[in-house]
Amino acid sequence: MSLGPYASFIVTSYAAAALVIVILIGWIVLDYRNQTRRLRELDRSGVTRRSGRSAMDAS
Amino acid sequence: MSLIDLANPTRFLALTARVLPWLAGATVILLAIGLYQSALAPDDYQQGATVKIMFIHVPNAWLSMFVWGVMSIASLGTLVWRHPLADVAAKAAAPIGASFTFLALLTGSLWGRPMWGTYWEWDARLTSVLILFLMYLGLMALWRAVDDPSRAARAAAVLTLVGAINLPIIKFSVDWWNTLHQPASVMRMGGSTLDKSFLIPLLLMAIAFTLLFVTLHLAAMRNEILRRRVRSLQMMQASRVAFSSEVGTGSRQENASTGAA
Amino acid sequence: MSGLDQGKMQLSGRGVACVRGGREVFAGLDFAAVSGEAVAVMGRNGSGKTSLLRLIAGLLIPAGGTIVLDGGDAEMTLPEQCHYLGHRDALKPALSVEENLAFWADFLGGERFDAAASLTAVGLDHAAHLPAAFLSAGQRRRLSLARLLTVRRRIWLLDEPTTALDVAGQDMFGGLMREHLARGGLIIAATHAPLGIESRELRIGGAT
Amino acid sequence: MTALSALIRRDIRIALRVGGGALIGVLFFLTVVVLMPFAVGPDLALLSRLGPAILWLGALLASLLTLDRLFMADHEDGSLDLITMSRTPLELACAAKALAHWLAAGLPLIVATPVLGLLLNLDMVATGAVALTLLAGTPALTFTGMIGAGLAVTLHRGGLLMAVLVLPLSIPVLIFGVAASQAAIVGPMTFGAPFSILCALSLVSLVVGPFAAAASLRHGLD
Repeated sequence: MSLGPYASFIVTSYAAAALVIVILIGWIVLDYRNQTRRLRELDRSGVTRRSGRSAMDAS
Repeated sequence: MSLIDLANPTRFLALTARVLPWLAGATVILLAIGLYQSALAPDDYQQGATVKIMFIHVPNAWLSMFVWGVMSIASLGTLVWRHPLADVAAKAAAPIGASFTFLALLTGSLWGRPMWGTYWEWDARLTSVLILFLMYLGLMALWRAVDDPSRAARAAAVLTLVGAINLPIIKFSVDWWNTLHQPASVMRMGGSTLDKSFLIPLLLMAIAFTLLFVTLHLAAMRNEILRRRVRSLQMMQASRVAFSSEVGTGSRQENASTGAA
Repeated sequence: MSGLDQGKMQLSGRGVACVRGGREVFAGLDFAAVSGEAVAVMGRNGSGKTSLLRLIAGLLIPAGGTIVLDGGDAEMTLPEQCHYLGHRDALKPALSVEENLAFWADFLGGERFDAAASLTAVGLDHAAHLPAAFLSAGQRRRLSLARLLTVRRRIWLLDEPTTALDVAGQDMFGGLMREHLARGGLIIAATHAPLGIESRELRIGGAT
Repeated sequence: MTALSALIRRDIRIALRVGGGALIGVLFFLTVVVLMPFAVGPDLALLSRLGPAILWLGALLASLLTLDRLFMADHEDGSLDLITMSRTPLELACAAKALAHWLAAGLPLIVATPVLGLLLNLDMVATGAVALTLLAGTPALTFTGMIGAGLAVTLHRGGLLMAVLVLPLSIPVLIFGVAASQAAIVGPMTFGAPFSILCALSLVSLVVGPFAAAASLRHGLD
């Protein structure tokens, strides 16, 4: 597979797409860890939810 | 799964946990096949190998509009049914949609560079995508500007729907503005005229990217639900502390026991 | 700093006049307060209680008369030796309880005391990491009080300090004020309700 | 010194958190610049000629319009009272607040300039010249705009009135900023002359701004 005279543009676009998607995935994974960690901390400090349903309505 | 199952955040979380690995797996497999097919695709007689950029530009351009559509439906959910899960869906979609729109812009300008000689041409299609990108950023700024998520959700929902109505008008105006100044657009992207050897990898990539969006969106929605849970728990913690200190003990055990009640 | 906890100190005003928006709020006001003493400024609405505090704090310029502090730190102006607790809390909702307090401690400077201990004293220790946006009005007031404890100033100017505080909060605050007076501090408080500690009354604008 | 760095850190932190406006300025800059071609047409040669002017106007509006809340927020929540009373001179506190604002809202504009230069068909040299002049000139804008922000507190009114008061004051910065970037791109002037005047304007405003803002804040107290 030869990419012709504009190979760098093709490679750059695929690389950029990969990079942006990896950043997106990384952000989502880190955010998930962050939120679960904070939930655990709150759990340890004794704050519990009244029920599963009300957590989102409370805000 | 019924709609009622989905409507409950806790059940939604459970469902997400079950579905996510499968979705991620399917995305990876489809993406691999799509990339393989794109690599095999022949060169275009006019554009040469640069046509390969199309295989990732078009899916991203498609998603930039599709995600706005998803947000518009979620916004209807926010405004009509006032369902918090709709808020969550709309908020989680915005940064993902903005990323895809950014990629559409970037790959579009890289695709155009060999043809135009510059990275950016005020081409009708790309310009419309740029405006869409700005609207995504504005929407994200709106989400960030308001502290109370349910209040932000209503404002963002109105903006999303207004955007959805306005986007075709903007597209039309930009097209008109563009033809006024330069008669022919250089970029060729008509779906029907495409050869089958391009169409199959393109479709595969489009489906793979859509699956990727669904996966990321579900994961981001889960994060958002957890974030709101943290927020409401923190608010409970704040009010609980005042209570315990008024009693005069201020001990953690006290908190735990009143919390269980 | 060494002379801060001993030595008598007197804050006095002579013939103080205040004009706001072209209207004379009060004139010819004389007052005096010595260290270890609390003065409760009383008067109906609009009699200039807040204005008097802001005059002492240097936030308003007197239309006449003088306000002097004898026995304070000679190197500092009067406002620099005062804590002012106004109607507004000077809190940023985006920052956490801790960050809010730490900022004022850093910015106001001078003799510092443990921020965590102050938060415990006002009953906010468990909320230290929470954003100030989550606090209720009473809790915001408590956080402002923590500022008075973290940064030591001898003169406290308090504007309706007990509003938004519940009964337990008022008790706690009474204890803090007593401690402050025992350390040789001086309190001037504008108030409608009884202050909760023994105090001398200064009635302004009451006659008319 | 700890007092000032604490103030700077606090302001930057607030600007970057939820509800802060640090990145909205960049978004505004982006939007204004993108709007221009719709008015002047997509002619790349024309756009690259107008480029420095468009970028400078965008940056000017973006950095001035985000300034009107510089003191207003602190005034509304009572922080300004405490800042006025403190041992830190009000002039220095004002300068610290302006510096924090520039770091949070002004620097991102300069970072965004190369991307916008691409949209306006500016080449590397031109983009570099505009970015450099913005780096030298935006402090002047922030510190001049700070005077308006101080007046906004005195007058209990922000927004457009402030823009009307401050925009005329920023004309010299605009003139020499655009002149320096044009000189770097097309000549015939040397880049150095207008650029050093631009730097001088920045230095003057670094001195004048805090004093004027502090004066108007002091007189605005009530």
